[in-house]
Amino acid sequence: MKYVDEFRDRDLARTLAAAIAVAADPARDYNFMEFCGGHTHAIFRYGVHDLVPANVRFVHGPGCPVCILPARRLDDAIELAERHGVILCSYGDMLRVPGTGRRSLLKAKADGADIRMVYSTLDALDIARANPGREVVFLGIGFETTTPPSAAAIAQAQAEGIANFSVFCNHVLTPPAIRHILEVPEIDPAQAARLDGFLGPSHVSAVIGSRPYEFLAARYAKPVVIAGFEPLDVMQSVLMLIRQVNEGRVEVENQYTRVVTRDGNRKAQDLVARIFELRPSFEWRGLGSVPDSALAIRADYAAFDAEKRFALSEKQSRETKSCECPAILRGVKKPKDCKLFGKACTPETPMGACMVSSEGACAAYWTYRRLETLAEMAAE
Amino acid sequence: MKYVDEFRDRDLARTLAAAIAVAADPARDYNFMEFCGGHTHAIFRYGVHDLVPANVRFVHGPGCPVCILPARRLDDAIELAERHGVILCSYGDMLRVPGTGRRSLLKAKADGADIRMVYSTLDALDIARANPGREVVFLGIGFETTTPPSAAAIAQAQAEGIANFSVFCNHVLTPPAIRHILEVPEIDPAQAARLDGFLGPSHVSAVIGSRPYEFLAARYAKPVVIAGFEPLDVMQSVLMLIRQVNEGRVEVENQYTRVVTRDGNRKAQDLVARIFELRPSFEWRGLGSVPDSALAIRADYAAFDAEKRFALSEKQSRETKSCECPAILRGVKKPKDCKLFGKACTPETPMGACMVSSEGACAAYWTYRRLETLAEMAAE
Amino acid sequence: MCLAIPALVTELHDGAMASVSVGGIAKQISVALLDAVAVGDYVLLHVGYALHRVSEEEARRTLAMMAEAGLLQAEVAEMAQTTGLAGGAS
Amino acid sequence: MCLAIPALVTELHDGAMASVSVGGIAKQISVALLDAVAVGDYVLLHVGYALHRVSEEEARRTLAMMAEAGLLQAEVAEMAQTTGLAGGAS
Amino acid sequence: MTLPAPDLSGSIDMSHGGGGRAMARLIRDIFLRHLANPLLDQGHDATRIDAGSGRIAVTTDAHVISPLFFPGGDIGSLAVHGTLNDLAMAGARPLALTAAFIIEEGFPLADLDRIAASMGRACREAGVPVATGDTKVVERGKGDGVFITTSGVGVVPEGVDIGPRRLRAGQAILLSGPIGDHGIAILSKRQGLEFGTEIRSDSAALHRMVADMVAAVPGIAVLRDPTRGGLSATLNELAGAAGLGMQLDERAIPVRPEVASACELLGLDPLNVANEGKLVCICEGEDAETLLAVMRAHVEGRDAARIGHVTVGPAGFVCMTTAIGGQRVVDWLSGEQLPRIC
Amino acid sequence: MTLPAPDLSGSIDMSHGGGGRAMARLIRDIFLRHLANPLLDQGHDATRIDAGSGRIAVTTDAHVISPLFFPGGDIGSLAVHGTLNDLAMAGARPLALTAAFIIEEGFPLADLDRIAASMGRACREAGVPVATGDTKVVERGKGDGVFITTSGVGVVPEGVDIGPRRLRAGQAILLSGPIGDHGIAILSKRQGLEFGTEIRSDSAALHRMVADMVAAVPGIAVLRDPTRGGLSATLNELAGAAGLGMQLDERAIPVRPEVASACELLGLDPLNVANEGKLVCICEGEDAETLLAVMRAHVEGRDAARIGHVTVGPAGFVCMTTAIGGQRVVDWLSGEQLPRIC
Ligand code: SF4
Ligand code: SF4
Ligand SMILES: [Mg+2]
Ligand SMILES: [Mg+2]
Ligand SMILES: [Mg+2]
Ligand SMILES: [Mg+2]
Ligand SMILES: [Mg+2]
Ligand SMILES: [Mg+2]
Ligand SMILES: [Mg+2]
Ligand SMILES: [Mg+2]
Ligand SMILES: [Mg+2]
Ligand SMILES: [Mg+2]
Repeated sequence: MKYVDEFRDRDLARTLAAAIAVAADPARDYNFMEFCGGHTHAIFRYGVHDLVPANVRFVHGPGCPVCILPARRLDDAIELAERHGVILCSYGDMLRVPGTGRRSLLKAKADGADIRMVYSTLDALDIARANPGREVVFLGIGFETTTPPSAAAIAQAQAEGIANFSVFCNHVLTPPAIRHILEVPEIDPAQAARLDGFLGPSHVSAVIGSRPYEFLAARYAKPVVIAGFEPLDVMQSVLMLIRQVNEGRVEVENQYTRVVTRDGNRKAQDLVARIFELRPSFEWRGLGSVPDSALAIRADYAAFDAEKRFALSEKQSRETKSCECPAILRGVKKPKDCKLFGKACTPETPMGACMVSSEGACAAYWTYRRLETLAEMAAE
Repeated sequence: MKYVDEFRDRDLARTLAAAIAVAADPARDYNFMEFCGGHTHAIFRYGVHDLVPANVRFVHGPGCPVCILPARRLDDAIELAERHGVILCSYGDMLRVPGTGRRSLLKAKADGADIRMVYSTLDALDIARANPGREVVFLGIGFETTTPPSAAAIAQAQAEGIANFSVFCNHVLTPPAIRHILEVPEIDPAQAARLDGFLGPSHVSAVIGSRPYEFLAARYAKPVVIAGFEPLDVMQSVLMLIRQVNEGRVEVENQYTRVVTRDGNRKAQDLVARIFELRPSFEWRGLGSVPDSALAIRADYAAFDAEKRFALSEKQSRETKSCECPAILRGVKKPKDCKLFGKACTPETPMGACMVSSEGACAAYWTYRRLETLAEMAAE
Repeated sequence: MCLAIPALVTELHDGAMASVSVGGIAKQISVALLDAVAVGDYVLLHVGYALHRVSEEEARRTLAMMAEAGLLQAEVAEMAQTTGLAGGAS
Repeated sequence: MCLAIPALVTELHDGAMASVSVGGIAKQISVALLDAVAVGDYVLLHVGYALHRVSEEEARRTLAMMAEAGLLQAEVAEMAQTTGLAGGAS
Repeated sequence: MTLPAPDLSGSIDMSHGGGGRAMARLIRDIFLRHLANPLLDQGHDATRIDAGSGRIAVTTDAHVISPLFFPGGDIGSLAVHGTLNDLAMAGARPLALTAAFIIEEGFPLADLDRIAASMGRACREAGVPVATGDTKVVERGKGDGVFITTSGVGVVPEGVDIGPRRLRAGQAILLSGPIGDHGIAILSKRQGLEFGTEIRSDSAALHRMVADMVAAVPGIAVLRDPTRGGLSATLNELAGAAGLGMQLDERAIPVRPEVASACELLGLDPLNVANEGKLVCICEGEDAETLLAVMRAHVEGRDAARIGHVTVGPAGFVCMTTAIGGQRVVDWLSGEQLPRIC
Repeated sequence: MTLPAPDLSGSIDMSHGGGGRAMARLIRDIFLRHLANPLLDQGHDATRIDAGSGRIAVTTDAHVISPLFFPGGDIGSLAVHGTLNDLAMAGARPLALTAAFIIEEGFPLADLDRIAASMGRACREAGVPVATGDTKVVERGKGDGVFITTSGVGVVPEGVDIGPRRLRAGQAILLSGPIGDHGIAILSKRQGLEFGTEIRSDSAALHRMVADMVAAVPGIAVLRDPTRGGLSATLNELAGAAGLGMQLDERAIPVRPEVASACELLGLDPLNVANEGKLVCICEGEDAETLLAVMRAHVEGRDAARIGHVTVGPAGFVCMTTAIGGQRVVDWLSGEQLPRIC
């Protein structure tokens, strides 16, 4: 597969591994946060760990829109399907995530709610067209990558007059989340100091460009490399970060030049700006309330806003007790630091979103590396 | 089972058979019409034929509310379920009856219509209570016996304010049908002369009493015996008819005295009169348009009248071609006179209602006596 | 037509409902179409409704007449009068 | 996050739709988020929408840099300039 | 094998059918727990059985009953009994069963547990194991709680040769007990037809009684269990296959009074109503009393009766002398059995 | 057996499952017409089979696939292949199948006919008959077109002893061809996931290839078909049962490019995707080349490959060297396989 297979080549991986081994200074540690779950997934699925020296460490960030959605929003989605009787369309990723009382959309569906997995907002629009007598709500989740397709669907619904379609908007923004990790001292005062650089989100930057991450270098003096999601992309980006650190440079570099430019996709940005506006603040699992970190549907498009169309009840939503997802999402703990990992919490009985999302750190450790993790836990 | 088993006793049957054999004059024929399918069923299921001399013949009348319902009314019922999307409740008897193009309620159900079999109008009311968001239509069929339960359901729906319940009324009356057979010359001029007497409907008379049949004796000089439905009741009634004929009496006698009185059930009659009124005329399969022979729901109860609540389309309804049901229902042909009998038409592939209703003459000949029937057909 | 069956009333309930035994089978039916139904009555049950009471005495008489079917001429006439029927023409 | 994959545009349709080939798999997608998509372009496909064009030349350059990872110091700087990025502080 | 009691508070969802660990756990916690036996414990999709030598018999039946639980049984015991009986009707000694479950999303685990427990009990009582199984889950609205398909394998003893070809005019038709119990028990639990009186299904395994019958009279011509379609379907099928007639005596056919009453109430003919623990045996007239005695020695055949005989003709027709002494044809049930008012 | 072509213009209704004549006709017109063979023609609910002597194997699988028709097969051929393969995986020579149908009210007769025809074809090609069957009809909304449960009986040749107990460290793990074709073919026809490109299911009967493999190397330790849950489920199940580990090489595992692309598109791991015409064979290292040669001589095993080996530990874990040379655990699929965006 063009632009994929080449970036999984074993010989090139060896070359990069050798270069990293040479570049990495054995006298120090390199702690790089991969903001994105996509990077986490690639690192684990391909065993990138095994090709970098032990002093090059990956710190997993909050870049999984499934993981950071708080239980309350999921409970709201279930309420839409169960109490308001809508057809709730969701990407497959959300179906197994536990809300309050570990109840997921999949369980709500088994109990009779009309919940449909879609691959695209295009399919959700088709469902709305095919069921004019029913309310169809699309559960919008995702970062800047996934937001334009939601915006396009709302624009299309308005153009066609699809009156039974709306979006329950949970779209969030990456730069404010990264800033929050570095800036808000109560999160973890030592964290900012510990991080030596960032692997920047590549598909987010396909839309917003690399420019929005320049503040990281400029204001927080953290090197950034916008990194592709294939394993060789990750390795090359690691090499680029090591070199920045070694050379004392602090720049936003772009490894993923085949897709990312500094400006991104202006057309998509404009569409998003037309349909959505900033929420003053939004609750992130792990990060708490983060100002200016999420989008809401503009008043002009209120007819397509599920939060305006349906009265959502007050809830006593609760995350699962003693789940360490919040700390893991901030990068201050690892899955092995959660005493539920591999015991009460497995992908079949997930206690937190980090275990259920394929991009979650706990799921990655479980699926691809639980041997080492369980051994470390036993040793501690 | 009390009042049932005693009336199926083999020894008493022998006694009655002997008395009939003695009473029947071998020099003449006795042609008795059993108006009711219930009698037809009892005669065949118990082999009453075999216990009476060959010159005592049973002529099957139109007393099967399933058989006489024309295709048009059934097509209307299917339209209610399919086009108007109602929950159509029907007694089991109607489900297999072919309408136009041999399409039945069962086929409409297989094709997705919401058609439910009920045992009682009480169940149809329960369905209406349980589905307040749906329209529930009860397909009312039957003679005077089955009409009071429909009336009671409408009265109950009104009292309770069950606004989503209505009745598609096809209730018909027995005396006008019998009169029609005897009176309307174009039906069959010879028919009236040929009939030597009537086995009168017993369960109809439980409601309306025996009085409404007195015109038969008084005006048409036909002996009548109101006859119970158990095989011994039928045999005793035959004996009573033979004796009337032999003695030249023309009376309305009552064999079924354990239930039937001259006046019947006044309370039921009053309720029926409150809810229903005469239709000027009604189409009967076989008899054509018969004046004053059916009931409609009074204007006071129009809210419960499916014919008023739902616009039924004009249709090109058609009975199955070359089905002899019409002539069989008038008593002028027998199933063996239909060339489809046992060939194209069997209970699995019924071409006419007489084959599908358990009370239909064709079904009775097929189910219980097709050996003799097929032999006769082959001989002719 | 009109499948109907004798049922023994075993209990009366609100809303003109009753429990009956149909040859040992318990069933809930409506007695709204009959006045003054009492426990112990036999009623004729049709599509969930009691249509009429069943007379034990008449049933006995009918069976007796069947048993003596050969000798019955006189009794037929008598029966007709008793029930106030037989208002024939002839 | 954000599973996305390179897709070759094989046909353009009305309503800003296009046929693409994803490694030999034909799929209908929306190109409403991109201007002037042409048959033969590679685009990055995410949840049914093309998000950005994929640059063949840049891909080749990236692979070449990987192959020479050991010698790359100079080129990294050059690459940063070419793409107009690397506006770092430091 | 003592496993800890699993958590049965949840309900089935699609993951239970996905082929992953959730399914493996479901099988361990419910099916293996109740059905454990050395054959099933081989842990294979296909299980080896030592059949010794001889002819083997195989059978299969899908069970789709509603309601799933009914007086006298449930879909689990029924699925075991039905398949054991089909093997027995071939004169076979059952060796093993297989069970495939199709479960609807949302089905309560506790109900599934109850059903599997009932299957396990029925298997132990019968002395026949479930040798292998399969589990599928379908979306809500694409199933009806649970469907169970059981198949069976058995060995046919030497000298036993049962089948409609063996029918001859003059043979006696025996019935192992009263008919209609199962069908009426099921109907009595259907919405709108409820009875207050409990009529119990006759669901039972007949293979032990059949083993004794076959031992006593190896030359039995036909054994058949009159299930769906009732006695009338079974006899019509046999008469049709053999090109012979049958003559029954209505008064000789046992029907429980409550079942007869329920049939009157609903306008059904007991001859068309399903049974799940009865058999029809056709044998030479001289063997009839021997076989009746063998049957009556078993609780399942306590009320066995001779109900008629095979006739030369009319070919393919089953005739019956009615209660009052008339004659009628006994036909197959037409279509589904529907309660009626006329 | 040449019956006149029946009328297939209608659709199934409840009467087709009522046990009466309509059902008998349905069976004659559709199932007997396509599946006729001497065993089925015995006309018994349970069918006798001459097994000769030796050990027999039984298996069962419920098939609930949607869509019913897919590139490379349909539920009918799949039901035959799946059960034949389960027998073959026990090293057994299949003797006979049984088939139980659960059909939804409203299902088109023509589709049923097509499915039965496909079963008949698959049976003839395989040389294995359907020995007996069963048909049930469920109400609309209580089924999903048609479900087919097939069971199978086979004879295990002397000297063959296949099972996870026979696993030993050092044994070679062979795979008969590229993985994921079936699961992706099915997904590609699901609403909202359609591909324009036709990916064909690999559904195929493997018993002939297995017979040759068993003849060449009677000491094969394990055969297993990686169906639901994919290769990862099969290997994890084996590793868990044997208390051993496994080490795979990702680059040695064949995956068709289109299947790989579809997996990328939907966020699936090909190791978790179902196959219906593939087998995993575990054998002594010295037998690996012999078995690969035997497999490659069959069209079903043309692309057979050695993909890894059994290790002492970590017990119950399947590990894999990744494409780039790293290490990962290969886990079971969690829950149902869902396409994802992240
Ligand atoms: S292992 Fe489970 S409970 Fe622990 S942090 Fe991860 S998701 Fe939460
Ligand atoms: S046999 Fe069939 S076609 Fe002929 S009259 Fe009777 S119902 Fe009509
Ligand atoms: Mg199996
Ligand atoms: Mg059976
Ligand atoms: Mg299986
Ligand atoms: Mg259902
Ligand atoms: Mg059977
Ligand atoms: Mg069977
Ligand atoms: Mg299988
Ligand atoms: Mg069967
Ligand atoms: Mg369905
Ligand atoms: Mg298998």
